[in-house]
Amino acid sequence: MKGSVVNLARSAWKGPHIVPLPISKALKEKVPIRTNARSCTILPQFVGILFQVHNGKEYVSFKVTEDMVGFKLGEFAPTRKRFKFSGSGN
Amino acid sequence: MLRHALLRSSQGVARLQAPVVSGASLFHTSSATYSAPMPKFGLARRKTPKGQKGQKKSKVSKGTPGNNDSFMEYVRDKSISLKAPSLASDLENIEEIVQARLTADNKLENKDTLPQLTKYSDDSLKRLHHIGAFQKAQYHELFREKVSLLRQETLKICNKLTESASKSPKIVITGESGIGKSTALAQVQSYLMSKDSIIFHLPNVKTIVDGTYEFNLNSSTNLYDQPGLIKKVFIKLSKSNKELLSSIKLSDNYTYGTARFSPENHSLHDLVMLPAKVPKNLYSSVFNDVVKELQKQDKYSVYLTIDEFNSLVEHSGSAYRDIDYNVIGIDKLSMVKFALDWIKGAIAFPRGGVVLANSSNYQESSTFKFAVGMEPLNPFDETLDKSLVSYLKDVEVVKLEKLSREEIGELTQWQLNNGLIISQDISMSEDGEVDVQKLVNEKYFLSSNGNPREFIKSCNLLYY
Amino acid sequence: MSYLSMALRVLPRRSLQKTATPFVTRRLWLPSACRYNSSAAPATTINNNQPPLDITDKDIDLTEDVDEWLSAIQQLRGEFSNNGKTFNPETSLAPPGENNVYIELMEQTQSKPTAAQIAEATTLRAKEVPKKNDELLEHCVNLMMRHGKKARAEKFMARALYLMKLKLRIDPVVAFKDILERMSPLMIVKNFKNGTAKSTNIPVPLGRRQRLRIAFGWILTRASERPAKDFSVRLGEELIAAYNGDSKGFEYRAEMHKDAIQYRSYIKL
Amino acid sequence: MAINILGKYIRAKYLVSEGLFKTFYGIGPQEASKICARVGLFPKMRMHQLSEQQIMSITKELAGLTIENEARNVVRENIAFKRKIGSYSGIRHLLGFPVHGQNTRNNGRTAKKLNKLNRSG
Repeated sequence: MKGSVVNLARSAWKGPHIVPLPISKALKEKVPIRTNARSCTILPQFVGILFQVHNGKEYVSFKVTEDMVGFKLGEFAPTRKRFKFSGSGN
Repeated sequence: MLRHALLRSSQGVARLQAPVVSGASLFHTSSATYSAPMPKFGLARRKTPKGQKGQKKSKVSKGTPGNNDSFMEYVRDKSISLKAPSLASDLENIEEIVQARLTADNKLENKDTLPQLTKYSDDSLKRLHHIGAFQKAQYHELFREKVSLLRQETLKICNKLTESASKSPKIVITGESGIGKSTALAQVQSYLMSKDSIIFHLPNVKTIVDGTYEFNLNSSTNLYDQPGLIKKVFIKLSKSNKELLSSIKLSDNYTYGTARFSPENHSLHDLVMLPAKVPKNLYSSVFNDVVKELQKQDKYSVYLTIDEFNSLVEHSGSAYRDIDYNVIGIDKLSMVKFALDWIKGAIAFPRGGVVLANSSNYQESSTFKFAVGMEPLNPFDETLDKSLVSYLKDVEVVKLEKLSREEIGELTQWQLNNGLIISQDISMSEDGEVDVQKLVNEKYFLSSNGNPREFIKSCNLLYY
Repeated sequence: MSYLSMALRVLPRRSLQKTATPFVTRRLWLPSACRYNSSAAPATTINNNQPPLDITDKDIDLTEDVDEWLSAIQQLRGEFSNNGKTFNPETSLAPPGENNVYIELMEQTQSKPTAAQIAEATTLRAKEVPKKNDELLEHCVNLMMRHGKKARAEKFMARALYLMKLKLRIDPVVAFKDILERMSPLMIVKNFKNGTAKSTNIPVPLGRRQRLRIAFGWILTRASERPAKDFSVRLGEELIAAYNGDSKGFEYRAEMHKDAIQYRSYIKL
Repeated sequence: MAINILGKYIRAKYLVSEGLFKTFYGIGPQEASKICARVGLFPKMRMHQLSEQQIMSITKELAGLTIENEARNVVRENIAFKRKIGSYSGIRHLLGFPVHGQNTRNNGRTAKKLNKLNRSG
C-alpha cells in the first residue's frame, strides 16, 4: 500500500529519494525540522520527529508517525485551501 | 421543384393503395389525396425547401449494409446452381476425375500439359461432402455441378501417393491465396477414394488447439484427450468410408463398459460408429483400437488428410492450460500428437500416406518453414520449436504455381464458350470475330498473372 | 548504416553545393550473419532431396560472429577517427574539409537513372490511365456510395450483378441497362414561377443521364425495403424483380407520364 | 436462462471465464481464466455447459479469494488509512475530488461519484 507510491513512480534500483536532514540532531534536542524539501521520502528514522514543511506560504507542522513511512513530506502539507464564500466581500 | 412535381404525380399510387387523406392542402392541386409518397431519387438526399414540412417517412428497416454470410448463404442456395442451363450440356463432356487418366494407369501422361476441367464422380462427391472438403467462396454456384481445374501438380501428388504407398509419402500443398490448395486436396481425396483407400480426415484443425473441445488428462499416456473431437472425427470417418470400414472384420474382442464388439458380429464400421453405450471416458481407447485395427488390415491403404494444416502448427502452444496455469503444448494433445506421429512416421500403416494443405488465412510459422525446408535456419528466431521440427522433417513441399498465360487462355476460351464473359469485355476484331488474344491478355493481367480465384473473380465479379 | 543515416538526416541543411567524397558510396562491411534478414541475402532454394538441417547448439553459438562484428566495428572506428579524436558519427564521417555530413547528397550520388530508364518513364507517363469501362455503371455506383466509400459501393454493385447473372443466366450489364432504360421516365413536370405570384407547371423532357438517375433512385429505394441482410442481396433481388417487370418503378414511371400528359397544354412550342 | 453461482445469476451464453469476471467484484480476466484452469474447464466452455460438480468446485475456488464485499472492504480500509494519517490523497477522497492531479474546473464526475470515505464500487 505505502510501497506502491514509491514503486510505481520510481525505479527500484534508485532507492527512495533522500534529502540530507538533521535527523539525529532533531531527535536529540527534540526540535522541529523546518524544511522546504517536500519531495523527501519519509524514512523509518523520521518517526517521532516534528516536521515543519513549506506549503508555498507557510510552514505546516506535523509529527511523523509510523504509518507515514514511505510517503513524501509534502503529502502532509496541503498547498490549497478550500474556497469558501465569506459573508461579506465576495 | 422536382420533388414537388413527383409528389403531385403520386396521386395515382394513392389510388392504388388505401387512400389516406391528409387534411392540409400542402400543394395547390385541387382535391388531391396524398399518401405513399414517391420515393426520393437516389441516395443523395435533397433537403426539403424551407418552410415546407416534408411528409412523414415510412418506416423502413434499413438492415445491415454488408453481410458476407448472408450473401454467401444466398449464393449457395441450390436453386441457383440448378439454373445453369447453358452449361449443362458442356458438363457432360467433362471427364470425371475417376474416369480420367488418373485411374486408367498410374503413369502420368505428358501429352497435353494444359490443365483440365473435371468434375467429381457422384460417389466421391457425396463422400467429399461428408468430409467437408468444399469451402464457401469457391464459386461452385456458377455451374450446375462442382467443376474444378485438374492441374499437373495434382496428378504428380496422386502419382507419388500411389507409387510409393508402402513408404507412406508425406506431402504438404502450399501456395498463395486463391491458388487452389483446398481444391487440389479435394481432388487428391477424390482420387484416393476411387482407389479404394480409407481417408482419415481431420476437420477444422484450428478448433483442435483453440480450446473448443472438452479435454481431460489421460493418466496412462500423460496426454490430453478430447472426447468431443474423437466423436466428430469418427462421424466423418464413418460417413466417408462406410463401405470400406464395414468390410473390415474386427480381429479381436473389445469391451467398453457394457458395449461388446466381437469379430463374428461386428465390423470396424460398428466400432467407428461409437454407439451410445460406449462411455465418454473410453473414447480414447476406442480410438486407439480403431487405429490398431487399421494397422492390422492389409486390404486398403489409409491416408491422413488435413486442410488448413498450418493453422495447427502455427504456434507450439495451444489455448489450453493445465491445473498450474501452464500452457499445454500442441503435442500434448492426443489427437495432434497422433497426427504428428503419423506425419513423422512413428505411426505406420501397411500402405498409405499423408496429404496436407496449407491455408493462406493463417501464417506459415517459421518452424514450419524451416522444418519442411522452405527456409534456412534462423539462429535468432526465438519462436523456433525444435520438437515440432523433428515431426515435420520428412514432409515434402508441393508448391502450387500460378497458371501460365496459355492456361489462362484455355480457361478464358471455356468461359467464353459458356457465355460467362460479359459482352462489355469482348472486343471484336475487324473480321467481326471475338478478339480472343486481347481478352486473354486482359484476363491474365486482371488475374494477377494467373491466380485461378482472381481469374474467376475477374470474369464474374468485375463489371466496370 | 541505417542508424547512421537516421542520425545524419537530422542535421541542418548545410554545405549542399560541395561535392561529396568517395566515402559516401562506401558500404559498411558486415559479417554474413548480420545481413541474414536483409533483402540482399541470396534467394533460398528449396531442395527437397536433402533433409533439413539438424539444429544443434553449435549452429546457434555465435561467439565467433560476435567477435567478428566487434573487431569490424573497432576497425571502422579506427579508420574514421583520425588525429586521435574520439569517434562521433556526425563529425568523424564527414568528408575532408567539412565538419558535418549531409545525407541527401549521399543519396544523390548513389543512384542515377540510366537513359533507357528515363526514356521508359517518359513514355509511360505519356500514356493515360485507362478509364473505367462503363460510364453508366460508374454513375450508378456513385449514387449508391455512402461516405465516399467507393470501393464498398463497387463491391455491392458487382455482387448484385453477380446475383443477376446467377439467377437469370444472362449478361448482367446488358440486363441492368435494359432495366434502367425501360424504367426511366421521359418527361417531368416542372414548376416555373413567372414574375408575379403565379406559377405554371410545364412538362419538360429529361436528358438520358437524368432519366437513368431517377430510375436507379427508385430501384435503390425499393431495394432498401427488402428484408435481406446484405445490401447486395437486396439490390440484386430488386434488379431481378425489375427485369421480370415486377417493380414499383414502372408504376412511378407511368404516373410521371400521366402527369406530363395532364399538363401537355402548357408546353410551348 | 441463467446459472447461479454464489447467489449471483450469470447469463448462460457467457464463456465461463467471461461470466466470472463480469459478475464478481475483485476478479479480472486473468484470475477468471486461472480459476477455469484450476477447475479443469476448457477455454471456450459456456456457462450452460457447467455440471453441478463443476459449479461446486468453482464456488470452492471463489471461497478462497477476496472478492465482493471483502474486496470492497480492502479498498475502504486503504482509503480510511490514508485519511487517518492525513495524507493528500486521503483529503482528496474526503472532499470527493480527483486524487491523481486531474483538473477540477470541469469534469471530475467519476471522482465525485466514487471518491468517498465509504466507497461503494
